[in-house]
Amino acid sequence: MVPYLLEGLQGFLTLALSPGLIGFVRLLKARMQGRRGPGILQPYRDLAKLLNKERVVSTQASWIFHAAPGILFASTLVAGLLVPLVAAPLPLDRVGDLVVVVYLLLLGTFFLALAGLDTASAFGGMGSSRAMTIAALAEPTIALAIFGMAVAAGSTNLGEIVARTLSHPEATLSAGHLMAFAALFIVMLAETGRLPVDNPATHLELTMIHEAMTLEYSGPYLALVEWSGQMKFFLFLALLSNLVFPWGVSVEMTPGAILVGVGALVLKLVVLATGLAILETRLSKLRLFRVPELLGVSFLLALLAITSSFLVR
Amino acid sequence: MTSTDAVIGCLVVMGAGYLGAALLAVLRAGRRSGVALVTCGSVAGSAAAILALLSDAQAGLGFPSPLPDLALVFHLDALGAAFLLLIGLVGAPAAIYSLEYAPGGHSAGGGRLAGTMLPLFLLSMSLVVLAANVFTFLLSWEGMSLASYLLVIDEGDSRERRSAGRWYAGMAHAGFALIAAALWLLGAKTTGATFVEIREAAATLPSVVRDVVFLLALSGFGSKAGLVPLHVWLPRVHPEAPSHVSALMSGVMLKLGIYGLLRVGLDLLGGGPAWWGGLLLALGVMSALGGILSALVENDLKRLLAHSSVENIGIICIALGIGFVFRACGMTGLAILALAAALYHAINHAAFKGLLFLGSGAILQATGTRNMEEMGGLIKRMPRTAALFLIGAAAIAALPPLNGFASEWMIFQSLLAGATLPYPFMAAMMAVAAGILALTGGLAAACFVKAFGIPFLAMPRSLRSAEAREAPSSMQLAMGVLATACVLLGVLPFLMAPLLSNAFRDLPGLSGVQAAFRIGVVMEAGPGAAGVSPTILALCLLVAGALLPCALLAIGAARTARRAETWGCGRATQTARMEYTSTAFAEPLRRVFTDLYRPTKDIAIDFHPESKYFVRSIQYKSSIRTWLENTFYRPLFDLARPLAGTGRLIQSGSLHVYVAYIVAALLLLLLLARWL
Amino acid sequence: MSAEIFARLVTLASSLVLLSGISVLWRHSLPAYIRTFARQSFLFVLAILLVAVQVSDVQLYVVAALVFVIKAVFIPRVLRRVQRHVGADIEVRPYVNTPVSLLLAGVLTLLSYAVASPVVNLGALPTRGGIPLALATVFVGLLIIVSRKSALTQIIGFLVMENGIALLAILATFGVPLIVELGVFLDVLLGVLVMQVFVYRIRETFDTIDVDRLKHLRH
Amino acid sequence: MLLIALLLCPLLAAAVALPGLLGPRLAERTGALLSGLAFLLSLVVAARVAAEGVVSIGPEEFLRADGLSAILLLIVTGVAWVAMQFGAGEDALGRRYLVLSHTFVFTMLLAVLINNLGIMWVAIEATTIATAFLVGLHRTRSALEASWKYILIGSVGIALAFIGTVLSYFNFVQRIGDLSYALHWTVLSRVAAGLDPDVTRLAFVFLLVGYGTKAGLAPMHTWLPDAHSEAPATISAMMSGSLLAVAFYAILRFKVVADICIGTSFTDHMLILTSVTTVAVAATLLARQANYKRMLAYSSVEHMGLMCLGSALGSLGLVASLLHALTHAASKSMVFLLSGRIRERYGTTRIGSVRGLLRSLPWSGPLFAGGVLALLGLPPFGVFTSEMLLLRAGFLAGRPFVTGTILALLVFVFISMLGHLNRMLYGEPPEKTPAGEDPRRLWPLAVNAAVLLVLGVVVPGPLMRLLDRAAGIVAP
Repeated sequence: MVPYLLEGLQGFLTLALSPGLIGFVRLLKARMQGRRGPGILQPYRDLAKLLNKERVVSTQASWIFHAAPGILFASTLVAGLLVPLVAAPLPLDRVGDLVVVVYLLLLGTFFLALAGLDTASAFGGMGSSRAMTIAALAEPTIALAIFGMAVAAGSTNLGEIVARTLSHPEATLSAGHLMAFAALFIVMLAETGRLPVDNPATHLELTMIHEAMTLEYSGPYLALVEWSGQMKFFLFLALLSNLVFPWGVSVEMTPGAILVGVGALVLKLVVLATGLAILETRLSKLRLFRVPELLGVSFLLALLAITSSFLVR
Repeated sequence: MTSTDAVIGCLVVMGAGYLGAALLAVLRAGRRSGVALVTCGSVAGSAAAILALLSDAQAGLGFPSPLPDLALVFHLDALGAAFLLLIGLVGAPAAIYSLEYAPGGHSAGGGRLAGTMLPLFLLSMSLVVLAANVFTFLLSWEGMSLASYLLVIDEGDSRERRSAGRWYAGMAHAGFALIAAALWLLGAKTTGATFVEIREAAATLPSVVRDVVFLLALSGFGSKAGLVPLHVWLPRVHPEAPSHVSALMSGVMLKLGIYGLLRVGLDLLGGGPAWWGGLLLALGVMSALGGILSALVENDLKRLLAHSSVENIGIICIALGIGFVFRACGMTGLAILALAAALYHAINHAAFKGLLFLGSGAILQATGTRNMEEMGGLIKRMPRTAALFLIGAAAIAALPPLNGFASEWMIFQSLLAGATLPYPFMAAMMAVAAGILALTGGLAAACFVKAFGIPFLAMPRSLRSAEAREAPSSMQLAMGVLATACVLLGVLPFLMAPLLSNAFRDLPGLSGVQAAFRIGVVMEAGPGAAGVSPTILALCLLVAGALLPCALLAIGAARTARRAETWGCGRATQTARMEYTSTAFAEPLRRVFTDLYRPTKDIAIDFHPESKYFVRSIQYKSSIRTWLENTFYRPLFDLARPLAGTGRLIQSGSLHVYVAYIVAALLLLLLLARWL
Repeated sequence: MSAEIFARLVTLASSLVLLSGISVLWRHSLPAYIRTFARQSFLFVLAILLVAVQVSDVQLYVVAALVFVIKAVFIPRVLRRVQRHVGADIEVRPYVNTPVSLLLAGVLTLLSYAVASPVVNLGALPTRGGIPLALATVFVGLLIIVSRKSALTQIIGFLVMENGIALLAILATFGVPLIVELGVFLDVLLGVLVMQVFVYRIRETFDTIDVDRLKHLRH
Repeated sequence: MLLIALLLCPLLAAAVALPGLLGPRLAERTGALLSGLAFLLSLVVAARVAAEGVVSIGPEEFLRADGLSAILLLIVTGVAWVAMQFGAGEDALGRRYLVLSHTFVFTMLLAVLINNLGIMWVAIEATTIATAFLVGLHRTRSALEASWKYILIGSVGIALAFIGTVLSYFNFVQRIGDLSYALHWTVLSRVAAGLDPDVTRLAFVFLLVGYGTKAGLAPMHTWLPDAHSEAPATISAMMSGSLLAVAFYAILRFKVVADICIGTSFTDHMLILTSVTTVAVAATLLARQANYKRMLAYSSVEHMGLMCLGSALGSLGLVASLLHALTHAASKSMVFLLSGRIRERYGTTRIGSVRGLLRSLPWSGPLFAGGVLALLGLPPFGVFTSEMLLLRAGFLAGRPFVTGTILALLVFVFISMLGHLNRMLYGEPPEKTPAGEDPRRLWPLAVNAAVLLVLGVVVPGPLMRLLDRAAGIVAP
């Protein structure tokens, strides 16, 4: 298959599946809380509605406010092209590795935080400050997780990591591997603003982190920001599933294998999403200054993962 | 004309340019021509460096002197050329910038002293890199300190500037003494104390002497580079200097400390035991974390940038430390990878830190203040400066397409390669270092969101920043040059390939070694290891960014926009007091790292006389004096004060005591004479 | 005169010079100091004459005459004029009271024997017995300067030390070359004249000659 | 003939200044002219010594100029000429000042040129007497106190040196017999191998303490800050610049004899012990100093300690210490002369009450700052070169710990002196101090500045030959 068609598929999948995934998680949480909840396609309808609404821009805003949604969306989309959703050594494998993916997402958060500050509202400032704090505290865990996987695979390239785990399936049962997964899971909760760290559904100014930064956006800008958030959530789950349990990711580029890859991806995402939904219904939001302890736990888990992989080597 | 003559020609042009500019400034002749001379001097210097790197020209210049120890001998080798390029990279824009830089109303380009000292400062830095014997190195090193000291002091008289001057002079001279001791001790066995002789004699030195020399050099050069225990002068001095000089000091002078470490550690001593690298790594990690934590809670923009320089020097030293460890373990391929990463980050830091300091200078000139709490909304008044400052902020926060990311990625790869070290404990430490490096990267991103957001975005917090005017064109040109450098170094890393791969070819033990990395369109850290291509990545981002508005238009997204007041829960008007300040922005992180900051807090509540429940005013004052100063420097000063007191007892004024001293001295010496 | 008698006489003369030096430590009144110094100079002249006779060297006679004129006659008169003009006759309480001073003088003499031992057992000099005593006189002179407070007494102390050194020169080398001897006398004379001018000035400005008051210049 | 002419110049200048011969203004100018002539003559002598090694006259080389004394000649006459020329326009200090200052120069020249060690002692004692009145010239209470302390400590110290001279003579007479020119240095150094080691050791101790008092080495330095801060600027410039060096020259002369007799280890240990104490004492006293003239005096003590250290570090060390004598003389005399100008303008020597020096004295201020920076050993000036050479010699002579301690003390001195200097230079000058000055009166200092800047970058060939000859004498 022409390599760039594959990248096109990756891009399409990231764009198409992410709102659905969020819709599925919301549906599951509603059902668990005894509500009917809107359908899986509700996020698509919201995006379509927003795209056609009029943009309301604050008088204080500068060009940063206008550019931030674009940069956020573009960087998340490019990250999507790099993450091995369906096939392992992607054509763009030598362009960006795991570190690039993480830092692309950080680029998006950076500009979103700036946009939050731009509108001179207290909530925007608060959101940016808290978002950047959590992003900063999550970095060390991500680095250690990447370090652990890269030491095992010999390089930080996503293709090699997937190929390594595929060729040595017994490695996944080692304690280090599982601890790395747990650490990355906690980081995913922090980065994408899921429940124990930040309540995605709330509009209560004092508690929201991600929501506060995007308070001033409306119309197509809000659509782009929401979509990027959903894509980021989708990518994190995809990373979690494909790097730690890479079965189903097609190694040879035949159309059949690709279809199997898509199926495996959807299956893994559904499993992870249900786990997440169960977790979110049971947990309540942590106070902001307890979040560093949570991230500290994840850092410790990642560190144990690495030291065990060293000492056992 | 062989390449050697070309290099010497360029060097002569460089020297002539700087000296000519200094002369013009002394005679108060045309300032424009002075700046032009300095710029062409810097360009000539960089040209010489590039020529020396590309061709293996061994350009040497020696002035014979009757006493071999005091001869002035210069020699440009690959390592020196790399740093000479760095000086030229920041020197030219700084000179252009100084043309119209005149904050606080005093004459543009500073007085006569500042005019002469800037070219001499650049010249002495270039000579440090060219020096080939101990005397020349020490002469140009102390000349550099003196020139920068005068530039700081001449900026105008204020209490902080004088105390900053004293801090700087004291630490610089103490550092100089340590370096002098190290180098003279190193050159003790040789006749002319030239680097060539030292290199041969170094192997025969006993290992104790080699360790002592390394520790002396580490503390001497570390104090100049701003490594943690000796960095305290840096945040006090850099903000006081004129902004283009702060850019030079932070961007270039700190790197000469790194150059010194490389020159003594790897070149003259030819590498040493692994604990050298381990110590350097530990200091680097502490500097990185300490630097960024202090930068986060800083409200003075230039002081924030100075703290961030400490952080970046820490990151460079992490890479340097791993390089030393690899060198000690004989893994020379990986050693060159780590050292190249350090050099690459040094050059990148010179570019973006120079840009940020020049930007802060433009703000200082426009708003007359360095305190971020009084800035705000400058992006509307100074759009071009804002855009350039944003590029610098994004680069320093290591965001992908720019140069900060490229060098930080290489450092992460060298840390990763460190995992293959024979010592398991050292390998585990690599992981911890990677974690702390990432934490520093995250905190840097948060810090520079604040450093860009508070001054430039939202509403102006003071009258002056409301009426700020855009920086003059020469300053914008200077910033533009550095900004393009940031982008090019990031997006087209293969520009740096020739520099990075053969900058270390002259070091003993590392010459002719196949470097573990290959930088083409794709940057690969060693055979089979990870590869990244910032060029294609930037292309993808551009394409995605460009396609987006077309896609929106294609699917008929709404195009109308309406300006409205920022939503404020229905209150009447939006004022500047409602927006987030820099203290507020850093408050969550301050709370997270309280045990490191240990802020002092005192609250004064003024109750209404009638009842305790009505409060007239609450005064809350909190200050952070980094714990390091209290634990390390405070006792040092308390110890020095009584020591100075003993002097007063000796000179008590009584003649009888004085004559008694003579008699006592006579008797003591007579006793000694019997037994010596 | 046989070498034996000469050696014993020279040692006797030197010990008398030392004793008169020590008596300065014992007395308290300024005129007494001046008289003691005059007597010490006279004894020193006798010592020089002894050596001159033994060595029959014309230069020594010239030196003896010079010492007599300058040190035994002229300087005491100058000091007496200064003392009368200044009017201070009782030495203010010294730092070190008399018994301790005498004890110190004894210790210093023992010390000078220890110091001078290489000089004494070097040559078969008939006058080697007097050398440690001359050195002791020097140390006693220093002790006077350190322990006494009045400026005039300090000049006396300096002159006692000077006598000690001159005696050492005579005993050890039977007199340094004449030109050097003349230079030394010129220096001592000028030195004393300068010092007594300063004593007058100190009396005018500080209206006391107690050096203990001169403590304004410190640190 | 040359040497006699050289000696006659200051004598003539002193004679001319006697009352009744010439008017005060004319006497002053001829004095300055004659000291200029003396400087030229000493340049000629130095050139001939660099070429031939020794210039001497009189029986058994009565007046003798070799490498060592040629350098001292340059220092004494150079500093004297600059001081006289600079002082010419000063407030008329009177005839006594002229006579005594020229006699002072004569005695220093005699001490350096004479071969007879006894007469050298007499000459150095004569300098004490000549300068006693000069220190007390200002007739203030503190000037009187300073001069009394100076004359007494000076005379006591020098007397001890005479004991040393006598013991050397005794040593010579006992071991070699009474030659006619026994006290001549050339004769003494020729037969030094045959002298008795114990007596030589004893003599060297007395000489070190004696001449050390005049050279300002600790703990005999106590008179120096009082005398140098109370004396008129030209006199303290000459005392700090050349008198201390001449006294140190005397110690070097006897060190040569002692080294031949008992080897260098004894004298080196003595000199190192004294130098470390000297620099330590100067460092502690410089820390909290309130008077800028006393600060400069303590800096002289510190630099004498460095010179003393240099002489104990072999031949390269001696080259460093003599080069240090030259550069220290140039910078210290310039700074003391300018401190006279500052005291005249501000009326006080307190560092606290001198502010805004750069504004009120636009020419002397920067020169003063440059001079003090030179004294601190900063690069473009000669003191940096000599200090680096000193460090080089220190490590070459295998004494890393001593050199390390001295380096640490120098940093301590650097920090305190720079703090004092900055307090004086910056800020607003007090209202009533007039601003601005006529630079033409500062022209003599151009010589000092030239010497400092030239030596800062390169040591010229002929000077280097002279230094090598001198080093050859002291440490063959």
